[in-house]
Amino acid sequence: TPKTEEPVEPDVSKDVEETLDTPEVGEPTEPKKPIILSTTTSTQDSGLLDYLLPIFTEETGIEVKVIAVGTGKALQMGIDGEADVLLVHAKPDELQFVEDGHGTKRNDVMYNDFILVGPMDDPLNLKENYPGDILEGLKLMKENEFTFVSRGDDSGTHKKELGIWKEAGIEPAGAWYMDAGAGMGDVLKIANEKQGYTITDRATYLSMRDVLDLDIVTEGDENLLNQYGVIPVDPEKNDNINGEGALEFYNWMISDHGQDLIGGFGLEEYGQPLFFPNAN
Amino acid sequence: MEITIENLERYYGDRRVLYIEKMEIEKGKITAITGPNGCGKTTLLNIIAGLDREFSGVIKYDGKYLNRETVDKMTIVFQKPYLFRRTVFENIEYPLRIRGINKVNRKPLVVDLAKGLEIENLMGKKAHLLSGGESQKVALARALVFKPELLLLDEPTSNIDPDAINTLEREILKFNKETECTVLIVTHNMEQAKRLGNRIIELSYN
Amino acid sequence: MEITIENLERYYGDRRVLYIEKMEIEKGKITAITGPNGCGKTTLLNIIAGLDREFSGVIKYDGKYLNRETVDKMTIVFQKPYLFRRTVFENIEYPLRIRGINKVNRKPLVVDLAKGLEIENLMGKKAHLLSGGESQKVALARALVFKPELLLLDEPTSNIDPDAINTLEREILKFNKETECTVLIVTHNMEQAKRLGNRIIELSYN
Amino acid sequence: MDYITQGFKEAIKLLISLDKEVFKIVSLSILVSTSATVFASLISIPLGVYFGIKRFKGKRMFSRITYTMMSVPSVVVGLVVAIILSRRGPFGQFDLLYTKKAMIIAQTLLVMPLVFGLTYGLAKSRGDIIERVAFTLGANKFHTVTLIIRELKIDILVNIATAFSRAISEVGAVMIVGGNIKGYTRVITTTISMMNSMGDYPMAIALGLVLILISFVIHSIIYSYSQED
Amino acid sequence: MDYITQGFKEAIKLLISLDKEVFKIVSLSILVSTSATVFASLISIPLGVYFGIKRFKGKRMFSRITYTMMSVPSVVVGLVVAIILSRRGPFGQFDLLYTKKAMIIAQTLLVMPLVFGLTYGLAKSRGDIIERVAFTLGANKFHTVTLIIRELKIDILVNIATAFSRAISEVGAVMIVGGNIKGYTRVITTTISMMNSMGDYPMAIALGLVLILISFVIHSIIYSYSQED
Ligand SMILES: Nc1ncnc2c1ncn2[C@@H]1O[C@H](COP(=O)(O)OP(=O)(O)OP(=O)(O)O)[C@@H](O)[C@H]1O
Ligand SMILES: Nc1ncnc2c1ncn2[C@@H]1O[C@H](COP(=O)(O)OP(=O)(O)OP(=O)(O)O)[C@@H](O)[C@H]1O
Ligand SMILES: [Mg+2]
Ligand SMILES: [Mg+2]
Repeated sequence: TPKTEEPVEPDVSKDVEETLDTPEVGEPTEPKKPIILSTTTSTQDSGLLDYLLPIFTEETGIEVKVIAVGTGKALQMGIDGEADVLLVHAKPDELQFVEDGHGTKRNDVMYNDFILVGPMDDPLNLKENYPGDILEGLKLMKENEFTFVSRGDDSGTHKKELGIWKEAGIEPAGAWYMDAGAGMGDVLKIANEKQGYTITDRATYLSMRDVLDLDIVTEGDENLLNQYGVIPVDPEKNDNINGEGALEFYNWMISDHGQDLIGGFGLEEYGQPLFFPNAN
Repeated sequence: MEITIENLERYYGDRRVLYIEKMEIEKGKITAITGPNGCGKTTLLNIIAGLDREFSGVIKYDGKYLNRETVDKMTIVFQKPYLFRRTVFENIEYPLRIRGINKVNRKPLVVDLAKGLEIENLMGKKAHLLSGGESQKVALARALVFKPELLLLDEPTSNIDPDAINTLEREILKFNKETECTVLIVTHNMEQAKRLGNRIIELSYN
Repeated sequence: MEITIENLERYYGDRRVLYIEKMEIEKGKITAITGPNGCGKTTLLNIIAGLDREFSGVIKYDGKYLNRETVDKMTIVFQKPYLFRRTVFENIEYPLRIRGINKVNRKPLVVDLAKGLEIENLMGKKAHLLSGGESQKVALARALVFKPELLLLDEPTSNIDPDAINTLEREILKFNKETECTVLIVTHNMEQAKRLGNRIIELSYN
Repeated sequence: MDYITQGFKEAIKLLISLDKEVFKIVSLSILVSTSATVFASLISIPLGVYFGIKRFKGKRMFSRITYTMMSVPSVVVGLVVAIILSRRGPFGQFDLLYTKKAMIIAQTLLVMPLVFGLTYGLAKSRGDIIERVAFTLGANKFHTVTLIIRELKIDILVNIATAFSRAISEVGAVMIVGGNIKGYTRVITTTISMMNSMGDYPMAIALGLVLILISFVIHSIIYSYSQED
Repeated sequence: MDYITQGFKEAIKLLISLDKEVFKIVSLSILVSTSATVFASLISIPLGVYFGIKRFKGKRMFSRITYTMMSVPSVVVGLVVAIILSRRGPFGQFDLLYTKKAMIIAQTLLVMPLVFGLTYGLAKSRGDIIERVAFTLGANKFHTVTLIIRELKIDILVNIATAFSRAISEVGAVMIVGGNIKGYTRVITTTISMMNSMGDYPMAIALGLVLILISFVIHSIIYSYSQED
C-alpha cells in the first residue's frame, strides 16, 4: 500500500460564500436540470461514480450524466462547452484550462496512486531492487530495452507517465516502448500478453487483477501520486450549460460530506481506499 | 391509333438488327407481322411500345411523337409474359386500379373478360405459378381490360392449345371490332396471320 | 431408354394436377404428348427428368428406379429455356466439358450440330441476349450434343419460324434414328405430333 | 476458455433474472435501433427503388458512390453527428447530444445508405422487368415504385432485417453520440465494449449472446412472414 | 462545424504528404482486411452456393441462423478470438494476441458468415434455375457449384466488396485483438476512434475520408469489371 496521510480535515470556512444552500443530508428536493459530468474512464471503471452519484442526486435533486473519456477529450469537451463540470487528472493542463477562462475555478478533490506492474517473475528484478523508486526502474527498463506498454492516448494517465519519464531524464522510444493508444484496461491486457511492464492506476489494476498475470512491482513513489481536480465549466460559453448545477456538484465534492464518502469507497471490497480525499 | 414509321434503324453494337424504310400501320385494323427468328420482330414491338428508345428514325402515333397520353393508350403482351406475384384476378385488375376506377366497377370488367377467354377457373390462383399457356392467356386479359387503342402482341398464342387458340383469336377479333383498336400481332403461324390479319407484313433479315 | 409409369399422382396443395394410371414410353421411339393448357404436361416432364420428386407412384427407367447413371443419360429442354451467360458455343459445349471430353474433340461435335440446326452464325453471341426462337434452337443443340438416351422436349418449337421448324424436326428425326434415343415431345401442334410421333398420347385434365 | 461457458451461464442467468438495469439496456437498444431502421426504411426504400429503375446520365458513378456510402464506418457517422448536434454546432440549441434522440439520429443516418443501397441494387437487377410491364400498362412513377416494392417485398424485408442487425450490433456511432451514460444512453454494444475494457468477460459475452438472440428473433419473424407468400 | 471542412483539408494534406506513419496505418488496414476477405471468400463462397441450392431438412432454421450470424457484432467476435488466443487460452503458446495475424483471424471470422450468408441467399433465390439446368445436363455437385459461381459472378463480386467494406470499416474486432499498438497493429478505424477520444476531430474525420476513398476505389474496380460483361 502507498504511504499516504489520513484524509485531511477539510477547512469548513472554504468556499462558504459560494455554497448555494447545500441541502441537509437525506432531505430530498425537487428535481432540477441535470448536469453533464465529463470525466476519465478510471473514475467510471473503478466504480467510484456509481457509488457517489446516486447519493449526490438524492441529496441535491440533480441528476448527473457521466461521459467517461480520456482527460484530453474531457478538457476538450470543456473548451467546447459540451460538459458542465469536469473531474479530471492532469493538474498542469487543468490550471491552464482555468487560466484560459474555460473554467471558473478549480479545486483538488482527491488523489489516487499509480503503480508499476509487470510479469509475475519480474525479469528486471525491480521489486527486489527498487520497490519504491520508479525513476531507477524506468532507467533499467530503457537500458535493457524491456517491453513497456504506454497508454499513448493523451489521457491523464498517459500525461502522468510521460511526466515520470521526463523526470527520469529518458526519452522513451524504440521497439520496446509500445504505444498502445487505448484505455487502461486494454493496456493492462496488452502488457499481460506481451509480458511487459506498464504504469497503471491502482483501482483499475485491482479490479482486473483476476484476469491478469501481472504483479505490482513498484509503488509508493512520490512521482506516482495522481491528483484529481474538479472544474465547473465557464457558464458563459453557451445557453445550455447548467452553471448552477455544476457549482453545486463542485461544492458537494469538496464538502466534508463528499470527501468522507470518497475516502470510504473501496474499503469494503479491497480492504483499502482507492481514492484519498484531499480537497483544500 | 395510326402508326407511321420512317427510316427506323436499331443497332446492337455494330450489328444492325432492324431496318425499316417505311411502314404504315392502319388505324382500327389488325396487322400481322411474320418473319424468321432473329429478324427483329420483338425489337420492333418494343420500340413501338416506347420501351426501347435507342433507335434512330421517326415513329409517329396519330401524327404525333410518343408522349405520356399515347403511352397510356397502348400496351404490349410480351413473348415471355411477366405476371405479378399476386392472384390472377389482381393481375388483370391492375391496369384499372391504377387508372382510378373503383373496386365495384372493376370487378364486372375483369369477370367478363375472364369468361370470354375461358380463364374464370384461374382467378384465385397465384399468377406466377401458372403453366406456360395459362400465363399467356392471363397476360392477354390484363392487356385487353383497359381497352387500349393500340395493342401489340408478341407471339401471344405460342404456348396455347389448339382449342384455346380459337377462343383467343375470336376474342381478339371481337375486341378489335368493338373498340376499333389497332392491333399488331407477331406470329410464326401463317394460318393465324391469315385468319386475323387485315394485312400481313413479312419482315426479313437486314 | 424405356420408361414405365404407374399410378403417378402430383398434387399442388389440395389440387391434383396430374394423374397417370399407367403409361409406357417405348425405347428408341418418339412419343408425342398433347393436351390442353394446364393439364400437367410440363409437370410430367419435370417428374420424369428427376427435377420434381414430390409425386407419388412409380416410375422406372429400363426397369430401374432413377439413379445417378440414368440422370446422366437423359436431358430436358424447358418450355422457357435458360441459357448460361456465356457465348452460344460455350453453352452447347458445356455438357461435353463436364463429361471430361477434351477441347479438341469437343469443337467438331458442337460445330456439326450447329450446322445441322443452322445456328452457326450465332456461335460467338452471348446466349442470354438471344431472341426467343434463337434461344430455343440453342437449348436444343445443348441437349443433343452429348447424345442422351432419353430426350424430353417441352414445346421446343413454339417460338420457331416455319422454315426453321422443318430443320429442327428433321434434325430430331435424324438424331432419333442415328442414336436410337427415346424422345418424348410435348407439343400443341397436332400436325407436328403426327409428323414426329411414332405414337401420340393425349393428356386431359384430372 | 471457460469464459465462454461462463458467458453462456451468465447469459441465461441474465435473461431469467430480468435484472432491471439489463432490461433497460436491452430495451433501449431495441428502441433505438428499431426507430432508426423504421425511419431509414421509410425514406430509403422508395428512393432506392426510384433511383434503381431510373435511367439517367452518370448512373454508373451514382452506383459506385451508393455502394461506397453503404460502408461508411460508424465512428465517422457518429463523429459528424456529434459535431453537428454539439452545443456549438448548428443544432446546438436543441441540446440533443448524449440523448436517445441523438442515437436514433446517428443510427438512422448510418443505416439509411445501407437500406438505400440494398434496395437500389435489388431494383436495378430485378425491378427492370417489372418496370417495363408497369410502363406498358400505363403506370406512373408512383404506381411503378409501389408495385416494385410489393413485388420484391420479401427481399426488401430481408434488407430491413439486415439494416436492423447492423444498427443494433454497431458500437461506434452510439458510443460517440450517446456517451454510454448509465440509465440514459447505455445500450448493449456500448456496455459490451465497456465490460471488455474492464475485463468482465463473462458479462460481455452474455450481453453478446443476448444481442445475437434479438437478431435471431427478428430474422425469424421476417422469415416466417416471407414464407406465407 | 468547421471541424468538417478542417477535416477535408487535413485529409487532402494527409494524402499529399504521404506521411510515413499514415501510410503504414493505411497499408496495414488494407493488408488485414484484404487477407481476411480473401480467406473468408475462398471458404464461404463455395459453401454458400452449396447450401443455398441444397435441399435438406431444417433448411428454414438453417436460413434463420445464417442470417443471424451475418450480424454478429464485431466486439463479440473480437472478444471470443481474444479469449481463445490469449496466454491463458487454448492457443496461448503461439503468442498471437495483439499481432497482425490475430487481426486477420478475427476479421476472417467476422466476414465469413457475412460472405456465406450473402452467397447463400443469392444461390437460394437465383441459383435454383441454374441448378435445374445443370442437373439435366448431367453436372455433378462440383460442376453445379462452379457453374453457379460463374453465372452469378457479378453479384458475388459485389458481395465480396461488401465484405471488404465491412472489414475495413469495423473497429470492434481489430481494437480488441490488435490493441491499436503504434507501428504494429494500428489501423485506420482504431486510429479514428483513438483520435476521437483524444478530441482530435479534424484528424479523425480526415482518416474517415481516407477510408471512404479506399472503399470507393474497391467498388469502382469491381464495378468496372462487372460492366465488361
Ligand atoms: N440485348 C441484345 N443485345 C444484343 N443482341 C440482341 C439483344 N436483343 C436482341 N438481340 C439480337 O437482335 C436480333 C433481333 O432480335 P429480336 O428479339 O427482335 O428477334 P425476333 O424477330 O423477335 O426473333 P424471334 O422470332 O426468335 O422471337 C436477334 O438476332 C438477337 O440475337
Ligand atoms: N408451383 C406451382 N404451384 C401451384 N400450381 C402449379 C405450380 N406449377 C404448376 N401449377 C399448376 O399445375 C397445372 C399443371 O401445370 P403444367 O405446367 O404441368 O401445365 P401444362 O400442361 O404444361 O400447361 P401448358 O400447356 O400451358 O404449358 C396448372 O394448372 C398450373 O397452374
Ligand atoms: Mg421475338
Ligand atoms: Mg407446359
